[in-house]
Amino acid sequence: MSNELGFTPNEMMTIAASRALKGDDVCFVGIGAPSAACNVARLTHAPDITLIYESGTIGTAPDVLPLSIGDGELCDTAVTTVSVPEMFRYWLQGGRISIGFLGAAQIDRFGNINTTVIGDYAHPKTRLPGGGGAPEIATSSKEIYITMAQSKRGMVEKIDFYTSFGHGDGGDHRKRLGIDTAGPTLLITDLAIWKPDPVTKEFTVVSLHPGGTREKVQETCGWTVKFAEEVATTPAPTELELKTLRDLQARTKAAHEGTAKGKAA
Amino acid sequence: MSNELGFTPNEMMTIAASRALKGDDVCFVGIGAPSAACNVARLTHAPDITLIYESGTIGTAPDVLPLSIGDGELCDTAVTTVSVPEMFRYWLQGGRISIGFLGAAQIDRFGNINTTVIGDYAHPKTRLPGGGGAPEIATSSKEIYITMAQSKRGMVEKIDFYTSFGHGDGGDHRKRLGIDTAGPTLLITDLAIWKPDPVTKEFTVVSLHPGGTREKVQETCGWTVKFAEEVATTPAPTELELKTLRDLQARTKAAHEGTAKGKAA
Amino acid sequence: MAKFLPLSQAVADNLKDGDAVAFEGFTHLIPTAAVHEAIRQDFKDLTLIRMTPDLVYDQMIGMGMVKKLIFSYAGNPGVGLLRRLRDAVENNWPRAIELEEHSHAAMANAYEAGAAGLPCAIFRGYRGAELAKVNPNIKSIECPFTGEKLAAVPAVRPDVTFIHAQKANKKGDVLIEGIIGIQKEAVLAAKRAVVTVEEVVDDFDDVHPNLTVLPHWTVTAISVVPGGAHPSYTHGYYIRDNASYLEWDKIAAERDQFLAWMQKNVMESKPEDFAGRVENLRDAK
Amino acid sequence: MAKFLPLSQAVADNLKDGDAVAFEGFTHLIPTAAVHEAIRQDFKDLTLIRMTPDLVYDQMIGMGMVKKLIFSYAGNPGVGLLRRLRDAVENNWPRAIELEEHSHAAMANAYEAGAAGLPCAIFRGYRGAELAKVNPNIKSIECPFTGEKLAAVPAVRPDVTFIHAQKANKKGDVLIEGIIGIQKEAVLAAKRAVVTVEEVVDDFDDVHPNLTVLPHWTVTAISVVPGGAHPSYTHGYYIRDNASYLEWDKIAAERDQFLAWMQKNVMESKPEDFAGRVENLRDAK
Repeated sequence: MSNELGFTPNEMMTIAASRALKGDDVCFVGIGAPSAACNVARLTHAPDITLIYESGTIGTAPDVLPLSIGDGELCDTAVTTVSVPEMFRYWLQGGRISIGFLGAAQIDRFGNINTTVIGDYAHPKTRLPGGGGAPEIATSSKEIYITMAQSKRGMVEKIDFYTSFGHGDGGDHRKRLGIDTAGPTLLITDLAIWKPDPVTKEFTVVSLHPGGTREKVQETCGWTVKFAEEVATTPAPTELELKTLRDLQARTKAAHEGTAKGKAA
Repeated sequence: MSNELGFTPNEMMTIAASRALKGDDVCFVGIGAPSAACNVARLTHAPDITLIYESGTIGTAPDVLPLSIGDGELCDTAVTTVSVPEMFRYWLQGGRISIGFLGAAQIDRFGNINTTVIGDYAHPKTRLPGGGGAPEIATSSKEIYITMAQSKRGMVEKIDFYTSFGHGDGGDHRKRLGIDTAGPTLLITDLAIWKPDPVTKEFTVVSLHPGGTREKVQETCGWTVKFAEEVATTPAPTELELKTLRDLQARTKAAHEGTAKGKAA
Repeated sequence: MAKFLPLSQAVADNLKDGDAVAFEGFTHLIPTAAVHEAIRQDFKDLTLIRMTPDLVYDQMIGMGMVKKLIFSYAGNPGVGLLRRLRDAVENNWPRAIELEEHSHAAMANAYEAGAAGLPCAIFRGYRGAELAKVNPNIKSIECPFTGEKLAAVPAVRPDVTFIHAQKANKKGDVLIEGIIGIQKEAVLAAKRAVVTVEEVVDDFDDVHPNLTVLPHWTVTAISVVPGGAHPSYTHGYYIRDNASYLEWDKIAAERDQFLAWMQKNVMESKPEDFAGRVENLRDAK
Repeated sequence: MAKFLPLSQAVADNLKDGDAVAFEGFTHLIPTAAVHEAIRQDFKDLTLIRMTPDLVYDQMIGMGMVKKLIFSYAGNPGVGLLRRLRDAVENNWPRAIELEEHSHAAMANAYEAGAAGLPCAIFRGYRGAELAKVNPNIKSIECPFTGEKLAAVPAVRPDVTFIHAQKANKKGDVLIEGIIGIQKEAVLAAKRAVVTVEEVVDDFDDVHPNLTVLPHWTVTAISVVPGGAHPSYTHGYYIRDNASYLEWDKIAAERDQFLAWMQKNVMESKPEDFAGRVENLRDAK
């Protein structure tokens, strides 16, 4: 599972993402890598972080990662659980979310995200699940962090559908649409940490993970990658970070697969 | 307190109003006479009636009449207590109220109500409390019942301010404004029962209370009163009705005045 | 006024071919038993409404009951895509299906507006998002005070909503607790509402006044179906059967396999079977 | 992030001359202690916001602190009129006061829109009602789907909201139960929020997940003031002092009598006095 470095690129991605979160952040958490990163942050350097899942659970502290955004564990450990309309009206639209954490099926260099269709909308090659909460998370959260494993299929020159608006065509495109939140400010992949150029808003590699190289980053990305003038090296996961993530994932795996199965779905 | 008939005009008014309510009604209850009438109905012939107070208490069954619309008793005995925005959005505007029960400072022959000002709005002779829930109760409830003691000051040719819309200028005025609820269908005073004329919508006396006469009704009303072709006599309160109302009021008086008083408001 | 009915009758009385119907549940309390009963009664040309259509919607779509889907996230939550939905959208199998697609914020606001008796909902949404270009039911209004352009969507008003809840009392009041999702709004927005419950208790005297209770006069019919949310869960009764969600991905992958599974587990099954399906899941809480 | 502060400091830190301020409470949980502290600190030119201004608003108006009142029902609930408000409106004593008057439905929707971060609220309201003619902040929009004309009002966004609640935990999360009114919306709509509570407990582990809890990061300051809602009540702690409401009608009838009462019971008093005022009201529940 882990490479010669003692950890996998996916583990590095999740841990690098967790480090970006602070104790006073209020995070709107998507399922998958975002959920793992947020909970690693909570279990290591940011115990006071507020995690919100769109099912209505506010200030939740799950012992295992939820399979869905509405697992019972989230409610059991939450400060309070509200209705879904309230979640989207008072908490997201109300401007109370500091970090919206999203994944993506397709992303472009300006952090625009597609999770709707591959191909044409009316006659898609692949029908994906759709946007869910993402279109409004992307514009109502103060900032957006994105995490995804790199691939030419996922990081593309032009996305097939604008499910969630990032920086549009770059520059001041958000501002021109009247959107006053910062949008995507961080992209963390399995190989690197990317930040938008202050002017063009194009995602630029600012740090390479241990084992990540400029070549690997370019090979797994569909556009010509820009690198910052100084590219740092992401510190390797600490023993505590790695143990926390692995313990969390082991508990999660046991919980999900161990569920005594009924006879029918 | 009671006259030679063994009951007061106010008691007759409250009891006549209570009789108009049915077990499957969902009543939005104002404070004062409406509250007493609704609870007498609940304690006599309509035990299953649903009483709603605008403080958010749904399906409440108070043992004493609340002094305000938000007394603790209302919540203690309610099926559920919701927020005030929910009350006005899901329950009133949502069309779930069968009877809105209102009082009035001034009323005209078409059931238009003023509880805002006596005199000019900008420079009033008397500043009244205002509409509260009434403007939307009057148009969102399926029907409106009004109860008030008769007086020339209260029943006027022209009200000083249209706090709540009744039948406007009469006829199809509601329909012309796009209001599809029935509006005031019943006015119960201390002297008579009034119903709107089917065509003109002018309130017309259909029943005189015992001891009430056409002359008394006209003397205490600011417009020329119309009487129905056949004017009935309101059945006198039964022993059970009178006892229920008086017991309720005695419990209420004891509860409100008996409250151990603090040193300051 | 809520009537207590066997599920088969509650479904037969309240669902019709061509209805716009919501079987709501936000991961928690998904009314699976009601969906299975609807499948057995073989309704046609339904417009299905739900924020998060998951495997029960995949099942109805795969059985050819669905003309149109109004939704905001169509996935097997935490697992992946819905394979029967994909087959319908990409290959018109077993029939073509029309999609009206929204965001969660839009759907939540549309249900809220439905419950509130309004014709539409307004919210700050869809800014820069392409759905507004492909869905003619996404419009906008201008705030008359600030001039800000806000998104508008029509209220959702189902002909009938089905939900699952923890319990009813004998009068027919219904209690929902835990992740309450959009259920209250879905019931109040609908013309008719059918609720399956785990159990019926004498009264709600021990229920806190601020919990989510639907008064009996807001509910059309109640059916007692223990385990009726499986493989979803009922907070306080049994936990989510995550393994079944993982397994569904394989069952739904092939048409024949899907049909065989439906025959065995739905067509030849009945509401009473749900109790057994959650027996091993009751240890939690 | 909630700071625990003495009430005098919480008020001094969060209220300023000229602020738009809501002291909310719908009969239940009226933040009387916070109002009295604001009176002692003698703020000026306040815009007061509240659905149901009652005797505490009468007091601030009578003390000349208020420039404008935004409201929907200004009465002594169950008793009658507010005599100090009348004197201000009818006779400009002690100063003229501007009124922005709405219906309850409008105010409730306006707070809801404030909490939801919207610039305005829409609802089916004011049809045939004359308030729409005298209040320029009542406008309308047309539903883009049905063409129906709906009322629109600007969102309420107070500079600061004060509420009273049952309790806080040590982190500063706040629990409100019983008649919850408009308090959650009033807090979330405001730039700053100050909460007085009956007590502080270690944690909310025994609190049902669906109750109304304001997380600590939505609250600016918390002050412990037992009895702080008197003569209103705190569900689970003490009952409403109905007699005090009846008595207020007499106190407020005359200017001199009012001023003397204020001097004795407010100016020469302090937050700690509230505990004693509810001692005899604690028998209930």
